[in-house]
Amino acid sequence: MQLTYLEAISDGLRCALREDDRVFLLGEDIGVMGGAFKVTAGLLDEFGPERVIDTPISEEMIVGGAVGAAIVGMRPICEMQFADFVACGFDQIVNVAGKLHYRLELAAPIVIRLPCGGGVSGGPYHSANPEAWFLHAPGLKVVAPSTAEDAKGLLLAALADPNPVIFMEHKGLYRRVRGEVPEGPYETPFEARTVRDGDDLVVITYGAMVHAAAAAIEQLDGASVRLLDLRSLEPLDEEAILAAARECSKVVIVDEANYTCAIGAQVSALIAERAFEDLDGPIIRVATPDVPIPFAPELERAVLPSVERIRAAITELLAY
Amino acid sequence: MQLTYLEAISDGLRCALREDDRVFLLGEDIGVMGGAFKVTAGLLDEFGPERVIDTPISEEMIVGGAVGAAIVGMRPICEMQFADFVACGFDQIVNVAGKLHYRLELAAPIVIRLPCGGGVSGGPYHSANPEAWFLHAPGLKVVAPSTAEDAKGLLLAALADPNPVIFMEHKGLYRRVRGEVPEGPYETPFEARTVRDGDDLVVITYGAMVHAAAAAIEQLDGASVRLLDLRSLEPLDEEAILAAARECSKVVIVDEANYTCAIGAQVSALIAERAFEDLDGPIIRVATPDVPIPFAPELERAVLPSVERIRAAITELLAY
Amino acid sequence: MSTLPTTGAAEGTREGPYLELPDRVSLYRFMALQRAVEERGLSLYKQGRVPGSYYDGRGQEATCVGATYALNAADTVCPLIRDMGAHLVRGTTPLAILAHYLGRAGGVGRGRDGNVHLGEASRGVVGMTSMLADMVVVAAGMALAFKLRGEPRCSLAFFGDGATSVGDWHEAVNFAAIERLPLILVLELNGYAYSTPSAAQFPVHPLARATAYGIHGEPVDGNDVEAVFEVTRQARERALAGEGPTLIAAKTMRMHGHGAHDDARYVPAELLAKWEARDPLARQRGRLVELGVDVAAIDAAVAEEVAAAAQAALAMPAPDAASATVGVYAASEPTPLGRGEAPWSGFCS
Amino acid sequence: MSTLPTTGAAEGTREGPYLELPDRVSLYRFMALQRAVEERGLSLYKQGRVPGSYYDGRGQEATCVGATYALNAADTVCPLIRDMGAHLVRGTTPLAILAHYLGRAGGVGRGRDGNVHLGEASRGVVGMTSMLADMVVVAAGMALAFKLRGEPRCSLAFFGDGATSVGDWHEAVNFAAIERLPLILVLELNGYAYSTPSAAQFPVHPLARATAYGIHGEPVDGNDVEAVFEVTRQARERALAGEGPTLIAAKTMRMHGHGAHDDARYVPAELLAKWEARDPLARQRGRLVELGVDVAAIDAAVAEEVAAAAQAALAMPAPDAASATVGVYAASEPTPLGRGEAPWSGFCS
Ligand SMILES: Cc1ncc(C[n+]2csc(CCOP(=O)(O)OP(=O)(O)O)c2C)c(N)n1
Ligand SMILES: Cc1ncc(C[n+]2csc(CCOP(=O)(O)OP(=O)(O)O)c2C)c(N)n1
Ligand SMILES: [Mg+2]
Ligand SMILES: [Mg+2]
Repeated sequence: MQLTYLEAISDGLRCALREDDRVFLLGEDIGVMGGAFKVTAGLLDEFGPERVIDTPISEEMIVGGAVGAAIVGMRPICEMQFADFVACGFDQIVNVAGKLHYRLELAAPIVIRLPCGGGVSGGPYHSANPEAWFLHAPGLKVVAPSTAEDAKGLLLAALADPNPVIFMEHKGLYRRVRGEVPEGPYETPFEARTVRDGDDLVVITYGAMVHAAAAAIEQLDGASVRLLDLRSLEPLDEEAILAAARECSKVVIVDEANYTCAIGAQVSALIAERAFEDLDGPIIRVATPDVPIPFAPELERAVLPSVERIRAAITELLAY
Repeated sequence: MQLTYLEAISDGLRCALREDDRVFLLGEDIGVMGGAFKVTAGLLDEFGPERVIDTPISEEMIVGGAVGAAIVGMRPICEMQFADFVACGFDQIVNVAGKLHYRLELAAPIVIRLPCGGGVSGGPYHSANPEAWFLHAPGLKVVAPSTAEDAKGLLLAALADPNPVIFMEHKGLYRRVRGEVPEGPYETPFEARTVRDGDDLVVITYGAMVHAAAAAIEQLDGASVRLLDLRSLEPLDEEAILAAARECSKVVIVDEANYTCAIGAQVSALIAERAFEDLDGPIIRVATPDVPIPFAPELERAVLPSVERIRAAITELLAY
Repeated sequence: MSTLPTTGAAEGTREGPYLELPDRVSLYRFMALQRAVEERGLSLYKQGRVPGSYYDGRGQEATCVGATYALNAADTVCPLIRDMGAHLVRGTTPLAILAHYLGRAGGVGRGRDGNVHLGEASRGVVGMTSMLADMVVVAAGMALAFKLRGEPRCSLAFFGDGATSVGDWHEAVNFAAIERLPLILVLELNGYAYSTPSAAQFPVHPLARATAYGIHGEPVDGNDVEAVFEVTRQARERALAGEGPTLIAAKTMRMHGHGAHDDARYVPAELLAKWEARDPLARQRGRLVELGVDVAAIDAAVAEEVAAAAQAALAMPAPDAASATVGVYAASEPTPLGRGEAPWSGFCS
Repeated sequence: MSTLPTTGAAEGTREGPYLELPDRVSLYRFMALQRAVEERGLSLYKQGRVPGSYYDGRGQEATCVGATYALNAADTVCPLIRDMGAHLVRGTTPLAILAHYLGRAGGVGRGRDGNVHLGEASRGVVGMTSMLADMVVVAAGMALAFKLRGEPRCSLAFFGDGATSVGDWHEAVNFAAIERLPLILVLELNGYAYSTPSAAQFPVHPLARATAYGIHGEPVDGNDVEAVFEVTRQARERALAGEGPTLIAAKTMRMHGHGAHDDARYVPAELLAKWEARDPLARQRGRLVELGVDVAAIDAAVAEEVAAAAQAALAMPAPDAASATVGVYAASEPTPLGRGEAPWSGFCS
């Protein structure tokens, strides 16, 4: 079936709620309202208020409550109304959920959905890409789909995973991206995907930047540029990254997240350590500078990695 | 005067409280108790309960309260009892303090002291090195002294800075490191420091790992190995890093923090992008793997970067 | 502490009835201004000229205007989503607000932040973050500074019923109660937090928490601007007398959806009808008409002012893209907020 | 929901006096065991054999033992710093605890966590994080699952007076109150949070918060193990009857410093003397002696058990360094905590 990215996530949630009675949803305004973005629209009607639970505005409680329910056998899916609010539930994620298995041999199979990303004039508090915080904290998995098919498949794989998984769903893709999505349950592996092949240079990215990078590559003529969509940031598909770097010898990495200590830095460092000999040029990063995401479109466009900036980086590196 | 690292911090606090009546301290058990590590011992007696304020166990309140006081003209210094608890005050740091100036042209000159680091059998909740979280969040400065002199000088410089500064003070250095510390107020610039010169290879690190790296270098014979102590992680002294990488052509980066998305990744990526042509080998990272810090000495030693691991990395790279 | 403000506080106490006719007119005018500015913003939003999303405080004007009007120039304010009237009382102009909505360089937020995220530091106002309850903590911190310096100032934070569920709210109120800080807490009990009814935010009327924290609690009709003024004025007196925080629970109703994107079909029509009849502007208009005030003239002046402001705002340039990365850090010694030099408050100036 | 436990709950209700003689003896024995284990741990610590820092619950044994004893096998417990007795009641052995202190592979924490950070999942116990109030939230989440599945189980969280200041505490209690979750909240009012006296944690007795959250509040002498048992038993009945959470405020005293490194000179000597006279073990011992129980024999048995456990613990190997990075992630479908198969609780087995 043809679904938008948003519909694919909704479909994944519906699938999960139908298939497994341990699954329930926990979040703010996810019931009658269907969530700020309507991702959970209709689910209250189908599954009732015991499986689609509207909470008070209490992010620590949402996350920690999910952990508690998970360790006694449930499979909660939490929604942060915007990814930005995850800072308010931070402690329960990094200190409770992330460390549980290592310390206590207790697993917390929870999924935390973070509607993330910029490009919608959300301003400093509704545009976050906070994945790096969770990549730096041990014990958490982090996935970030770029397509409708992967959105559903990664969500269901996240749910099947016995660990806490942060699910980065990009608001900017909700209605902009659409594609063929299999009916019923299926799982997308936590591995990178080659979006297009090529061997002069590889662009490594994930989430909404996959589309920006694809557009940038389209505009080049002649060059054989590979595009790698990481899909999963933790586990990080190091093999796929290193293989691409070795085969292409030139690497551009794109993050929508703020520059410093983003996953792009980690990917670059990985390549600089393990594929150094095969490199034919510097590893180039394109990222949002270390600035809160401004509201006005003119300013926001100036900070988010654009098709033009990505293209310029590719062109320059190809010429190196 | 000869002071321990801990005494140097105490002296810095005393200096600040004496010099500037806008300065006050905010934290848990910092009064009568003098803090969990006695860093603030004696300050309540000298300055009274209005300048050394014991708060309830409320980390968001400590940070956000400091921001509030700062924007009306005070100069608060917050203490987290252990760096680990900063996760409980996370939102106020990243969303209030960090974004204030960009959004509102309001400055929040606060200092947040984080007693950090492992090596003392603190276990998963008393060993954190969380600096990367704050490096990834815009608007915060982060410093991490390795010596007694820098501990006092960076503290006073942090206090003089009109921005929120995260001050990483390493518990393991408190009583282990001692040195000559100037009397009275002085400021250490937010710049890297060359601890020892060399041109075959440079080890880049900060905090407690400066001492581990120095010990590793001591054990080598013959090789000319430079040691760069970053001291400030934000601002990051990119010039000093790039100059060292270019001059030495081989780079080992050491983080005590967990591996993924640590500042070491950022430094590596910076070099891989901007000093690529001068590199004579892969950029090697030594870091704590992505694991909560275990309690038992046998386990903790196995995860923290040791003198041996650092030496092995240097030796291997020198031989490259 | 020589660098601290000494002006602007404590005076402004009058004998007898606090609100004289010009005040009562002002209160009405600020409410009318809020409604007109927000209506204009909404229509600009519907025309597609306002980026992002759009929120207003329709029906809640009395709470933010009445409470802010009771403050002194040197006091500080943390408005929230529904409190555009607070900015207006403090002197932020309709032009600056409309330009802010539009994301223009000359707007309050200089294009960096939009919709209800605004605040002019020079007027003692701290622009809200989105994270609800953040600002209650910041307000407590300001109050702490006032107490430590012995200044006759207080800080005031507005927040919704939903915000009371956030942990930060508790940490701030508990600390402020322990320290008996000069803090005024204005709870806007508007029945909903987004789509979530108040009953799903707290099982007991939150005024009961005042008792549990040992602070003064005060219910008030949040749609009566003069009543809100009066309880806030008293709260301020208590704050300055060292009696600690007051929790004012202003009963009101959010008459629009959470934002312009929200049709609020989850709100029963009868409830809206009931509250429509309690419109805060109508109530104050009634009082003024009885006193012989030419309210129509005020309305006309307000409409004209806002229309002109909208024109001027639309003519303003967008922010310069090159400025997008400037100013993440402060470069020099900051100017503390709200030095109390300017008599911007309608009442205690 | 076919995969869920069906055993172990609801039964265990007796007519008449709940505590029969064997129970009363058990309560004493668990308290004596806690004290003996913790004293042994302390002396090992002073000998330099326990890494890191060291904490005990001296003087507070009655609260954790009495409350945990009132739980059923299928219920879950989140102990905190002073609650070693809770682990013992659930069946964790002195050997496993002493080996845990020592950081041995065979200790509860397998060397990964130390001192009071422990909990055996198989016994329905969740080991505490350090971040105070974290576990109150987790306990609420477990209670939510029990309610959703209609299971006759409850969860119980212990916490100190200091922990009530953390925002998470408020978020958890508010949510549990709204949802009327089967949750028992045991507040250990021991006068201090580290060096900070209770009066600096809350301006009003925190039991007042029960009213503000609309939950049942119950003060109890935290040094009377039978009294604590009884209020917890009643709280459990309310929880299972759908009446929601109970906040039990157990008045007690921390008789040692916060940790072994803390000489607690900030605690007045008279206060300690007063509470020394109210020692919970002495109180229960008195009752048993009156009933003709040979308490000295129990004490001797406990001493012997703990001495043997210490010997055995010291003989255990350190964890294998190669295991340090193993198990950050779970590899397979987890076993839910506390399935209720084992009759570990002294009372409601
Ligand atoms: C910590 C946090 N979580 C979630 C949100 C998303 N959010 C924005 S407004 C809102 C409802 C606010 O309700 P209330 O506090 O009652 O204010 P009102 O809108 O009624 O004025 C929510 C959930 C937020 N802003 N902050
Ligand atoms: C969120 C958080 N902040 C700070 C600490 C450091 N800390 C450990 S125990 C303690 C005092 C605890 O007091 P209380 O809750 O009363 O428990 P008690 O020790 O009296 O049993 C503090 C401040 C912590 N564990 N968690
Ligand atoms: Mg509301
Ligand atoms: Mg206590």
